[in-house]
Amino acid sequence: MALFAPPPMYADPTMAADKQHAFNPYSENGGSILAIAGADFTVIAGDTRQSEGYSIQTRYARKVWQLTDRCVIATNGFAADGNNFVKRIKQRLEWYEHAHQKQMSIKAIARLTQTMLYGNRFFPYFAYVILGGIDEDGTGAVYSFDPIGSYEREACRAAGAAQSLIQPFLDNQIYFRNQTPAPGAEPFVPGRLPLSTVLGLVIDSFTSATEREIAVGDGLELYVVMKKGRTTDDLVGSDNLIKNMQVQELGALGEGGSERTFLVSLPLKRD
Amino acid sequence: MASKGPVEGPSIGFDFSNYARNQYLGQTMGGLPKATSTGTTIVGMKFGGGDSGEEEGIVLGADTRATAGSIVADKNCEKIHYLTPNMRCCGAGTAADTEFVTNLISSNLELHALSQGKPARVVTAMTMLKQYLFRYQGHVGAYLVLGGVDSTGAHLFAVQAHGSTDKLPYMTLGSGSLAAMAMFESSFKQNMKREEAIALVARAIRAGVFNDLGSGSNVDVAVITKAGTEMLRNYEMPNERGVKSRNYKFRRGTTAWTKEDVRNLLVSEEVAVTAGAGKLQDTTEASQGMEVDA
Amino acid sequence: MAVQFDGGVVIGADSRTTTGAYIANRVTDKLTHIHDRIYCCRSGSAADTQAVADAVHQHCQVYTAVYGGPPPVATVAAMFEKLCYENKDQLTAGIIVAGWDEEGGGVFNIPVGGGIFQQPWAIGGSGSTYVYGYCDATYKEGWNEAETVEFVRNTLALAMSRDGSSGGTIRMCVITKDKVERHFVPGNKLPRFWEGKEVLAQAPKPSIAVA
Amino acid sequence: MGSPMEYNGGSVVAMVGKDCVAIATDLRLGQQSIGVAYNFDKVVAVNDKLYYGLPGLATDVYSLREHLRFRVNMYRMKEEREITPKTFTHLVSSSLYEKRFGPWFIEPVVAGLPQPTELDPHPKPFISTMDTIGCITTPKDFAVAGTAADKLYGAAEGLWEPDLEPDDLFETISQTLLNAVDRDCLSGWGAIVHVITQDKVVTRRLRSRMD
Amino acid sequence: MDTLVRQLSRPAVPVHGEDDEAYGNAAEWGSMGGYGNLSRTGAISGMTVPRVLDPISFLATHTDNLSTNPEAKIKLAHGTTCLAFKFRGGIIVAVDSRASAGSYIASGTVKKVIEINPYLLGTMAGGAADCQYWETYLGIRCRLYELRNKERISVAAASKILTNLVYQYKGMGLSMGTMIAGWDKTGPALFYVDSDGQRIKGNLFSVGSGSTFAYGVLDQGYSYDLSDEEAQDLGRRSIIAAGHRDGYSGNTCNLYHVRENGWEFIGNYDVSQEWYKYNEKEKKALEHAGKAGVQGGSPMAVEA
Amino acid sequence: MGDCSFGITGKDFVILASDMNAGRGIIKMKSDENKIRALGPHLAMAYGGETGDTEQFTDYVERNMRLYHIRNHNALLPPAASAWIRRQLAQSLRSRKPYAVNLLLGGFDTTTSLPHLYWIDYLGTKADIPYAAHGFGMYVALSTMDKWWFEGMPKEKGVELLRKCINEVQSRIVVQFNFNCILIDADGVHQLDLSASDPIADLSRAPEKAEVEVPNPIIAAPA
Repeated sequence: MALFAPPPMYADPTMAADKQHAFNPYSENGGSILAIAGADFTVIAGDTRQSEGYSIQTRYARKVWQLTDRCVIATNGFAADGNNFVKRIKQRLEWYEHAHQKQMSIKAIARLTQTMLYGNRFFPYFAYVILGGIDEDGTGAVYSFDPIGSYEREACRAAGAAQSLIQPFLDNQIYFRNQTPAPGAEPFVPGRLPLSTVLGLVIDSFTSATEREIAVGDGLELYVVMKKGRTTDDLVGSDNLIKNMQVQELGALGEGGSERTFLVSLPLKRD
Repeated sequence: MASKGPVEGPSIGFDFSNYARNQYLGQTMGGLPKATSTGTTIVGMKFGGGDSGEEEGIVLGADTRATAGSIVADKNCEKIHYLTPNMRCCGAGTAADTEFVTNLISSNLELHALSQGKPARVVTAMTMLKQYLFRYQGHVGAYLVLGGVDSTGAHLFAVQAHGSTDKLPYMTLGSGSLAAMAMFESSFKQNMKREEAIALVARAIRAGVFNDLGSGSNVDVAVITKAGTEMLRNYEMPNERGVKSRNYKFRRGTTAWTKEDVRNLLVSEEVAVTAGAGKLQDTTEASQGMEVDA
Repeated sequence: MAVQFDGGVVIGADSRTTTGAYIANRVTDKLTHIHDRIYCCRSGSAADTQAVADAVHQHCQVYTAVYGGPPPVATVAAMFEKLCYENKDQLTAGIIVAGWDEEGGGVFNIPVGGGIFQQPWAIGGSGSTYVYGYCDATYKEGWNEAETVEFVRNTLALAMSRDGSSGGTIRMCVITKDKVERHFVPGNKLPRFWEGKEVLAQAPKPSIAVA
Repeated sequence: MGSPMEYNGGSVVAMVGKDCVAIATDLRLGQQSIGVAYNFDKVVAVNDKLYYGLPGLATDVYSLREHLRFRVNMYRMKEEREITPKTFTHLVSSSLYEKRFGPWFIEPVVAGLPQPTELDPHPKPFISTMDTIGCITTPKDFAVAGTAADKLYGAAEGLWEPDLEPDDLFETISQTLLNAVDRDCLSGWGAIVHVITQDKVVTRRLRSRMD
Repeated sequence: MDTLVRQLSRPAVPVHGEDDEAYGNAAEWGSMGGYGNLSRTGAISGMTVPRVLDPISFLATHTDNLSTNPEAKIKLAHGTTCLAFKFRGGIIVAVDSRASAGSYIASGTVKKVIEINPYLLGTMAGGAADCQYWETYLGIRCRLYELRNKERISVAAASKILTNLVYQYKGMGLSMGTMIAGWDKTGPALFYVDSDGQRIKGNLFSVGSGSTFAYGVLDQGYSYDLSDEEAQDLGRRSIIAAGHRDGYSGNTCNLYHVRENGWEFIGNYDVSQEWYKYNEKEKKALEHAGKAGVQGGSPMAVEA
Repeated sequence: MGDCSFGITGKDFVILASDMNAGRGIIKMKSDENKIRALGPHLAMAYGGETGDTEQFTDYVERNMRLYHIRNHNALLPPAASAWIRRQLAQSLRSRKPYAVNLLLGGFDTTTSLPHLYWIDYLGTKADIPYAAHGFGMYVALSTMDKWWFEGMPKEKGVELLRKCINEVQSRIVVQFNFNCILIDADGVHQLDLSASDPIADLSRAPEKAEVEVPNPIIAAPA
């Protein structure tokens, strides 16, 4: 072999070594995420447990991040890929604001997310992404993605370890699937549930998931994104608070952003 | 294949007749379901004797979660199995194997006690278990913490699936054993008092319940002394589920059905004895006259 | 390991049983009673060696009932070797048989493949590879009981410090005509040898006081 | 692809209510993706107060049902009484464990109302399920099995409430089954629900999705 | 040592183009992100590829594309039934809306007809992301064609662009089975394009796991001279038939009708409700026609 | 080498049709092989699957059906026959070398005047359904039958539906089939000639004797 001739790219002996112990950059960190769109609000929730195999890496690791005043992102699957993706999309949003002097709409963020995920078509991010927020005409919006970028707007979507446990429950309670309306009553219309009902459903979804899925538990973080000028007393009002639930309003990111985002957190079972 | 003819006679031991079929099915359908080896935390320790001022005894502990893959199949199962009045055995590994191997040895111990005219010793149970497991070379996946008190004192054994046994003052097994062992290694002392020992066992199980995903729900404890065995089922229940925030009872008529079939069952019946010709006989007279096969 | 001396034998072992990297039992008793004056050291698969030892123990009880006296060490060793050899495809068992009988002491080494070697001293198990040199260099004929016990204790300590799969405590047993005397050396009282001092470039003395 | 447990598809759920139990099954018999029949009832009655469901490989459903019918008839002849749910569960469990090393590909679910006895005058409704080799679990709320098991767990954990009256239990078990199978490709195609109380058994065929 | 140096100095392995992924591609700045710079290099400026000897087998081991590799963590949705056929009144395009990952139904509301532009429809079968991404990109290329040539692109040319695009990635794991339907100056045109690079022109196609069942009804009911009404009904009925028998198809049916002035969305129908309706209507009609003695009850004898 | 068979029940009949290919690998050595075996005067079985196994298993079943008939003076009724055949397949599956045979069992129950059709696969899975298919027919023709089958079909409609299925298979499946077809009704097992324009008419004109004569018939005692 010529001393200095660089070997062809794929015949590099050092890379041959990869064959035996196959290159496995991925792991599975459990947890679950969920988003439900209301008429003028959207709830995006995720548990805070990060685990691998049978051991817990940490009881508090965030999976849900605020991107703009009108858009929140949640990722689930391989935590490293999820966190790295959020970092990169925040970077892209910052550049967008430099170029356009306004925050990116959730519809545009969704398309951007597709292009970024698909950019790694042959080295996929092992992360199921859900975007939640308020679209341009003020209604709640949820966009869900598969790991290489196919996406779709929906009224509610669960993803992660307990996806198959939570989704049927939501189909029944959010979309009223298989339920026949009382005789004479007009048929059910999804997407019009009050915030208090949606909060209850999200919390019950996660307590049920915690009971039956070993990778879900420890803590629950809910982001509620509200349309401009919407009353907040059905959230901040004292009556419907479950005993150890805290509510905290997050500051606006953009200037003069008038949508409001609240972080609701409560503990989950730690076994 | 030695088919057992039209009437399947009782067969003893394992029946391997499906084995060839399953290998064939495994190929054509690509893969066979793995027997679920459940996560678990089980512990055992010796207490009393020496200067504790109390009699020698054993405390066993176990969590109550049974998993199928990453799904919790049972939230309150029993992992402390009965062997004899003065012996209990905690099981980890393949749930069905621990259940059946303890039942088998428990009945053999009873037969043994009846034939010997005195209660079986813990070491007998240990030997029966290890010889059975050794014969199946680990394929019967039972990992057991065996504890008991007999005429020679309190004994605690660990029996592994391949047939090896260890005799130790304290022992932990299962996927949560490392978390539990940390508790024991830091706090175990010889000749602890009964209450102190129960508290340590509970703490060790809680370590497994909270730090190991394969273990969870409640803490079961069993205390065995010469006097007998005290089962403290659900000694602690640190993981009660809170009340759901909404009520999910449905309006009656929510589910559309197309066909209904109601079978009214016999709720009460009255028996009148007649002797021929359908005449109602005075029951007292009839019963004296004829020996009625009750 | 086991060493013969004038009047009997000394048998000793470490106390560590591992399942993978986890120490399942750190105070294991690998010196297994076979008969009044005969013990064996088990190494290899715990399940296999326990099963074999139990079988030989049962054979010895039959032997004593039939012949009215204790079986010679050589016979017991032969029993072990027969079981290990005939089931070599299913067993992983390295056993050292040592004991006292009328002809004086006896030490027999039965490695994993079967085969039987009578030796004045015998070592086995994963740690033995580290201490062949020490034993060859140190062993002398004609030691008394105390010197032999000393030799066994040092050999085991050296093996335990080098071999990851060996450790815990040292359990020994002196077997002579009229006694079977157990010796126990707890893990924190093992004899210590050179444990390697970190050789760094002469780091400057840290100026601040180190708690 | 997928193991024999997913070859034909199908799911069963059982629930406990106030002095009543319910057991429900889907009716699909498929050959992987292809639907073959929508009248494959996987729930069988042992007697008026004891039903069991057999989701899994269809050929084993028939074989096991024939085997259990035989064993229950033998029990009736020997004991001259009806088998209790608990005893029947153990009968099924030992039938499965007997084939420990070549198991039936079935995860049985049993539901029944035990009859009062002196020992237990007010017996609680009984449900149980087990894995393919007979490890019994006796939950106090609901038991699920089949290809839609994880969906059933999620739906049931969400929708089940304690002490439901028979008519309410019918709604809850039906909604649980229908919404779970609607998220599973290999289950569905019709459903049958049995609600068992002390005085009657109500069996209803549900109008489910047929895709 | 030198191999180590060489390894460290070499940038991430791009398939095309030369940018260095680590520092982010300058062209992604501001609104040039995403598709912005595609037109120049004809494909994505640089797909990140894992630096392993065989990236293709890496992808195969870690992604479960058609549920043939269940252990893989990354599960891509699959399973579908799409059909399209030409007839007197134009082209009918009908699809189901179910996406499943393994035996779990990931979504029941997937839009499998991609509206490339007012005159062109593309259908989605196989990888959802592959179809969505590349057919949206095809829309960009068709728009650019119109701007450059002041006339609408022909269906043949549009389908050719898509074929050449995916052909560049042949063997690398893309999974697409799509139909491009439209009306151009030559009249209605229908092409089948898949990720193996196959491109065939035809009058009637069905694609996906439920396609065989769709054919079963489509073939027996098809004729060129169907009325618009009949054709739309046949398209819908075929998807209902496929949704019924195939476990991996179903939920809802989206029906489109391509006419001279572009496509029209006819409607979204629930497969299960339509099955019950057809089942009722057809059985009554046939029984009447058959003049046979009629017993009611469900068509399938229920084992007592 | 692919098989294809159909089963259709109607008001008072069962139609069984099976392809007639036989060969090895991609070569079709024969195209008029009859793959429908009459098991009794009102019972027949269309089989497909592993070459060799089909022959062995069908003989075994036929002989046992005949033995039952001889011993009990009347043939095993379709439901019982289906249970027995299914059990043989299920038990064979456990043996070292299982029979890989898929079959459609059609029969007419003379005691209840009801037609029966059973779909049984090589695993011993049984389905009691009004119309069914095996092999390639499952993929393309099941949906056709879903649409055009109806309860209480007359014979003419049954044949019409069968023609639709055959047409569908011949137009969509790469392998070329031609079909052999029988019809079982109260009078027994009849050969159906699909090439005739109206096979049912031919049938009613000259009802052929059942292929299987009644073994060991009970000789009515002289009046």
